[in-house]
Amino acid sequence: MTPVSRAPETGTVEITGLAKAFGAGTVIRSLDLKIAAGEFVVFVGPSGCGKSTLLRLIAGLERADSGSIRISGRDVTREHPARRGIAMVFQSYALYPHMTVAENMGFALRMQGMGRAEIELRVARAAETLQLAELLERRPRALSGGQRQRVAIGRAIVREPDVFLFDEPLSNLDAALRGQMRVEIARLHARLASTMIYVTHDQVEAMTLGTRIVVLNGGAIEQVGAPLELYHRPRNAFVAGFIGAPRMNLLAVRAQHAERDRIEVEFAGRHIGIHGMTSGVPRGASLKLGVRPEHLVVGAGATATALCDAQVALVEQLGGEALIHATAAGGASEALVLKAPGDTAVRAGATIAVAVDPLACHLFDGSGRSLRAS
Amino acid sequence: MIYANARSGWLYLAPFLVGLAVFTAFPFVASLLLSFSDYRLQDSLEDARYIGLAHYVAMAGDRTFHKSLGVTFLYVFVTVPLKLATALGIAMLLNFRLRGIGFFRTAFYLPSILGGSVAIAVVWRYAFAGDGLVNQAIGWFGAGPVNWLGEPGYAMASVMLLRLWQFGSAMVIFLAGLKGIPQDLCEAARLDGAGHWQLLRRITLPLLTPVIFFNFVMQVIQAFQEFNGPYIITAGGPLKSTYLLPLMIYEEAFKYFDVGYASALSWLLFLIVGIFSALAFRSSKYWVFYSAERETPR
Amino acid sequence: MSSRVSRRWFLGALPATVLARRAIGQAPVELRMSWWGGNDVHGALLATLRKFEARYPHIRVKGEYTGWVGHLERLTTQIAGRTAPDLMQVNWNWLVLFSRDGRGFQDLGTLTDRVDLGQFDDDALATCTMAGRVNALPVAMTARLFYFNASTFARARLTLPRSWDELFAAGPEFRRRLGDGFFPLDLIFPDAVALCRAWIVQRSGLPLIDERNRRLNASAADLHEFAEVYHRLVQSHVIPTARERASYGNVQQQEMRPWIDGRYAGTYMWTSAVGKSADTLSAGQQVALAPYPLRPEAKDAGLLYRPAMTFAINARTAHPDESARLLDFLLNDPDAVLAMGLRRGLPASRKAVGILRERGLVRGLALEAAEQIAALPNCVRESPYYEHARVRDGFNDILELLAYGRIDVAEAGRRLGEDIPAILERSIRT
Amino acid sequence: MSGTRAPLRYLILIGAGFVMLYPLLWMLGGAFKPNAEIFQSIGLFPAHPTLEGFTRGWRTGTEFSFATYLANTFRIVIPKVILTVVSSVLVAYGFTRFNVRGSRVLFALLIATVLLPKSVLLIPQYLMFREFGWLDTFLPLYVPSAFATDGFFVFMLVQFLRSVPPEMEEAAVMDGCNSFQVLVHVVLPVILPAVISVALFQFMWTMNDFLGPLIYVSSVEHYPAALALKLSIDVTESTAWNEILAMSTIALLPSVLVFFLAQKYFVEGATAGSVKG
Repeated sequence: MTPVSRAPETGTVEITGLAKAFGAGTVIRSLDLKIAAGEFVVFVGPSGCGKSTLLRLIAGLERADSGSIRISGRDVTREHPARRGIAMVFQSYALYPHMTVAENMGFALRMQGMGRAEIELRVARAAETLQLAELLERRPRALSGGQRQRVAIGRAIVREPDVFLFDEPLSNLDAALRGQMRVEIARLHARLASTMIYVTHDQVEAMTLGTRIVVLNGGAIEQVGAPLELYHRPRNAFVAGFIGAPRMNLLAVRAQHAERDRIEVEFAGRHIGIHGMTSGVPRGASLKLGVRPEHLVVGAGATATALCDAQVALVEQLGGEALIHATAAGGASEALVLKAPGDTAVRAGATIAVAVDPLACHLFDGSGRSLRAS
Repeated sequence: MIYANARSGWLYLAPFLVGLAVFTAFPFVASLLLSFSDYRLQDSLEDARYIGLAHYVAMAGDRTFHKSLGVTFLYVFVTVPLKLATALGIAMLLNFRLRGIGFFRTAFYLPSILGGSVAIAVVWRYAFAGDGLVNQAIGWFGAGPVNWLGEPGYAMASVMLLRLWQFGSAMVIFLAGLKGIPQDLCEAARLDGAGHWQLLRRITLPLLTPVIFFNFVMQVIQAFQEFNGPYIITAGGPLKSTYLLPLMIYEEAFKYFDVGYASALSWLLFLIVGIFSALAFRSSKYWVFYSAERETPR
Repeated sequence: MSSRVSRRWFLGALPATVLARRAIGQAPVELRMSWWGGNDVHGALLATLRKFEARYPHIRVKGEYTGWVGHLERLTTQIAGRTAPDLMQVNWNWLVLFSRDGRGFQDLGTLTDRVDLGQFDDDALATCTMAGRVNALPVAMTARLFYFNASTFARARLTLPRSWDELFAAGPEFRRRLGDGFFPLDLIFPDAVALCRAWIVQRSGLPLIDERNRRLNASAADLHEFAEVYHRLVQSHVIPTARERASYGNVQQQEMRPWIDGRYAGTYMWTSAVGKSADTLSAGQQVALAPYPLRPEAKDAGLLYRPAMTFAINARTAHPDESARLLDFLLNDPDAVLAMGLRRGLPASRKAVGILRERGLVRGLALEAAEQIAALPNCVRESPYYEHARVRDGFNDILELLAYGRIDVAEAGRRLGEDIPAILERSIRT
Repeated sequence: MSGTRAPLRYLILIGAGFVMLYPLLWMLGGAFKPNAEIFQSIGLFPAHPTLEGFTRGWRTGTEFSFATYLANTFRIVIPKVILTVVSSVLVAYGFTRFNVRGSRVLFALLIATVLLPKSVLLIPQYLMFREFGWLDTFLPLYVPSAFATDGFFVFMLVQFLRSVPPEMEEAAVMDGCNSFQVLVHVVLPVILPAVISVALFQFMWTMNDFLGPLIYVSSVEHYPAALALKLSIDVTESTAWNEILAMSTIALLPSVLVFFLAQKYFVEGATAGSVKG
């Protein structure tokens, strides 16, 4: 399916001052977001953070209390879902059980009053791209989870919407199928070059699929940015902890002194200097030192500075790499997770020296804000 | 999903509102007023004399009414649970693709088709007469003949058995409910190693609660309004042991022509069944699971 | 849609009626008539209506008939809604319900030019007169008499009982000679109440119900005897126990196996209804009328002599004359009388009896019954309230309690003295 | 079906089936017995079978054949079933899919209409329909059903509508349906077993309704079968029970047929595969 040439604004999404409250439930507090045409934006965040509600607001399945939504340059805030130029793939596929795959996929076009011949053409084309050609006459009951998901996607493709909406589409699939479908969706985006908004709680999907990621928490945007930007330059402890698996270690440290862009902190009796930080941190302030497991090294590395000794509690062997769960010695006794090569000799019960690459360190103040100089 | 715009909501409810105003309101109000007046069927409606709560006071002293109320409660508390259990049990059995399942499903449903038809009278009397079918059957098991229709206790049993015999309607509703449960839910549970019993307890029953609740409330209401069984088979006898309240109400109105008293009895029955239904609805919050109740405007 | 039969009838009758109506030039009249009955009665009355329409071409009569089940419900609803038919078949005890003041139905006394009241003897007319107005005409008079299964009595080598003592004696004889399952008489509670009433009235010579004072014309001793008679009937094996009788369910006597095969060998039944019981007896068995038992120096036979059923004209009918003409036709016209025959018992109209007698149709049980009634002392006219549903059920309930041993004879006598007057108080409205 | 389970299941079904059907088989047998034999022999099979019950029963003791009465029954049943299904579905949809202010009170009123026994409403209803001028017509028997006056059916459909998974309807909205199109294209097919049950029950109950026609239909040529069946039951005449059983069997056939045909909707899973988890 070759990408269709479109007017410049087609596929753009502009949200301004959007707010929505369900009595005591999830609340979207005055949210602003701009999505350019062709982007693959992923809404990610813990459950209950409002990411599905935001998607449903864009879809029109929820009505905003205030603020506006513009799609392809048109204000659709009060518009019926079908007239917003969007299509949605549901978490539970939501296929019509009494219709065949072909009827499911063609239903929306039938509602628009399109001719039978053209519907059949577009359905056949979509089925081709999703390897559903021989399943067209079957009922959903006779399909596997993966096939059903592809029919749900086919149903969206056929409508050639300006924007695709995905509501955690892979959460019901088993791990292997999920990986395969992730690749298919990425390839779909590449081929259609349509704007896609994708909701997931799985940050691996977020990192692999998203051109940009919107991290949501408590109905507000924590940070918006490219995957690697969020990985390397989290604006606060929440984003730092959410992006990257396994989670970033956050160690309680005390600030010693700060010069221009370098802050020296004390952890388990040792002093570590961290560059690229803003100044203005009072002495003795308690901060959080953020280090990703993959940036911790057992023993001493060339560029690493010693951090602390640690008592190993458990080693998780993942084949290509291993996760070492240890507890820092010295006063703090905080939990530490290190990522080590698969063939590491470290065994549970041993005491290891832990070193860290200072350039890969993050510092967060008491309220969780990153101290990195932007 | 729930649509927010009430306007088209009123449109969908319109038939009911018209029906309420045009066809239901007057008879309901009229019968309520009649329950406070002395009106005999042979007089014209204008001669109805207002007598306040006299009928309701008279009930306190009416021995036949006490007997009838007691017998009605016994009838309801025995037949409703038994009928629901049988209907659900057989519905579960019939929910599989077995060869000849269509025949069995029809066989179990046929009796409830008879409803109040006159054929039941002949069939049931023949079945429960002194030398009838049932006594023959229990004879094979060596038990002596039972005086089903002559002994007060057994007469009630035969009337109850008629209601149980007609569990087909409740069964059909359960079948329809079972069809509502998505097959893959059961498949998923079975994959998790759910045995027949866990499947029933964890998946089927919870998802069936809306239908179970409906059947329960409707069976209670219908049991309280049971008329055909006692009217046709035992005429309320012997010794008023099967004189269910609806039968007494019918006789007060059309045999003794005392429409006022019949109306009062009916509104008391209305109150009793109303309380039962209210309790059932109130309790439903704790055990009935509705999967469609998500709030979505449009 | 209407089947072959009715179409032929319609085509056949059309030319005649259209011509006739134009000829006489009277305005066409549509009458509605309601009755209940079985298939035979429906057939007879429908044929009669067609003959009436042929006789009076300007009148069409629409029959609105049902079985007994449900008829009262419909009629009362129609009366309450002022949509009752012009001519109605009415039970004798309904007159006191629908026409206490005599105005519930048309006063036939004002229509004597259309309907010949002279054919009915005075006490028959008296039973249908309310507050001086003749509200209805009896189709036939009836009374409860003793009928027995002659074949079973022959097997027992017993003559039919001729007195109360012979009746009581027949019980033990039946058990000894034929076995426990055999009884000379079969009574359901209403029959038993009627029999016990006859026993009391034969001594008192008064109607059991004193309508004006809303009490019973019976002393405490009488009422004790009332219960005692029933008790003796059961104890001496004359009638089956209530439990055994009820084991057959709420079923009519003529459909009960023990009656059909002759084990229950007698009944105290209305002359107008005994036919159905006689018909269902299995082959070779025969019903015979027994002499009416009378207590020594009985003042009256206590016969419960009253109309089997009556016809009345709607008080608000738009066509009183035509309705009266139809009423007279039904009871006095040869065509109608021959069509109905003895189905409803011996007709009350002397002319009708004459018509049937000429053709030798007055025979069998109907004739014997009429002769027996004529020969008996029969001056007591029981109050219609005796057959009021609540009064009747009052008596039945007390006998049932006695039959099931919930109360003894003495208590039953006391209950009769208390409960029945209370019911009369509640039911009789001035 | 695992090996051991099937025979056991069949055993229970056959046993229970026999108990359920035996009285009906006796009734069928009775229809072929001469009248006298019905109360003599208690066997299932007629000693000397005869079609007298059917032939004389069909002719009935009236001017019309049983065909007339069956036709009348259908003139009442067909409109009543259609009107009931349509109005009940619309009203139930209104109750479950819209938050209308005061709908809880209305729903309570709906349930209330089911609670009061019919016998007491008969007189006031009769007087009301007299004012409408509908007496001796079929109108009072089916017109009210067009306004969801049978609360039982609305309540039943409400329960079924409440257990339909919401995602499907949301998908239909996304596909451009307004609320009515969602009802027709998505909701109805899914709750079809329930809708079929409504039609089935209303068909059955209307076939057996005696009191309604008794009061509202006075001319014999308009009698439905339920009324015609009791035409010959009388006090002063012996009843031809074999004719009644024969005609009851015939009156029963349409209901049996409808149920047997409707079964298809109770077999294959209507909502299977639509929603996962």
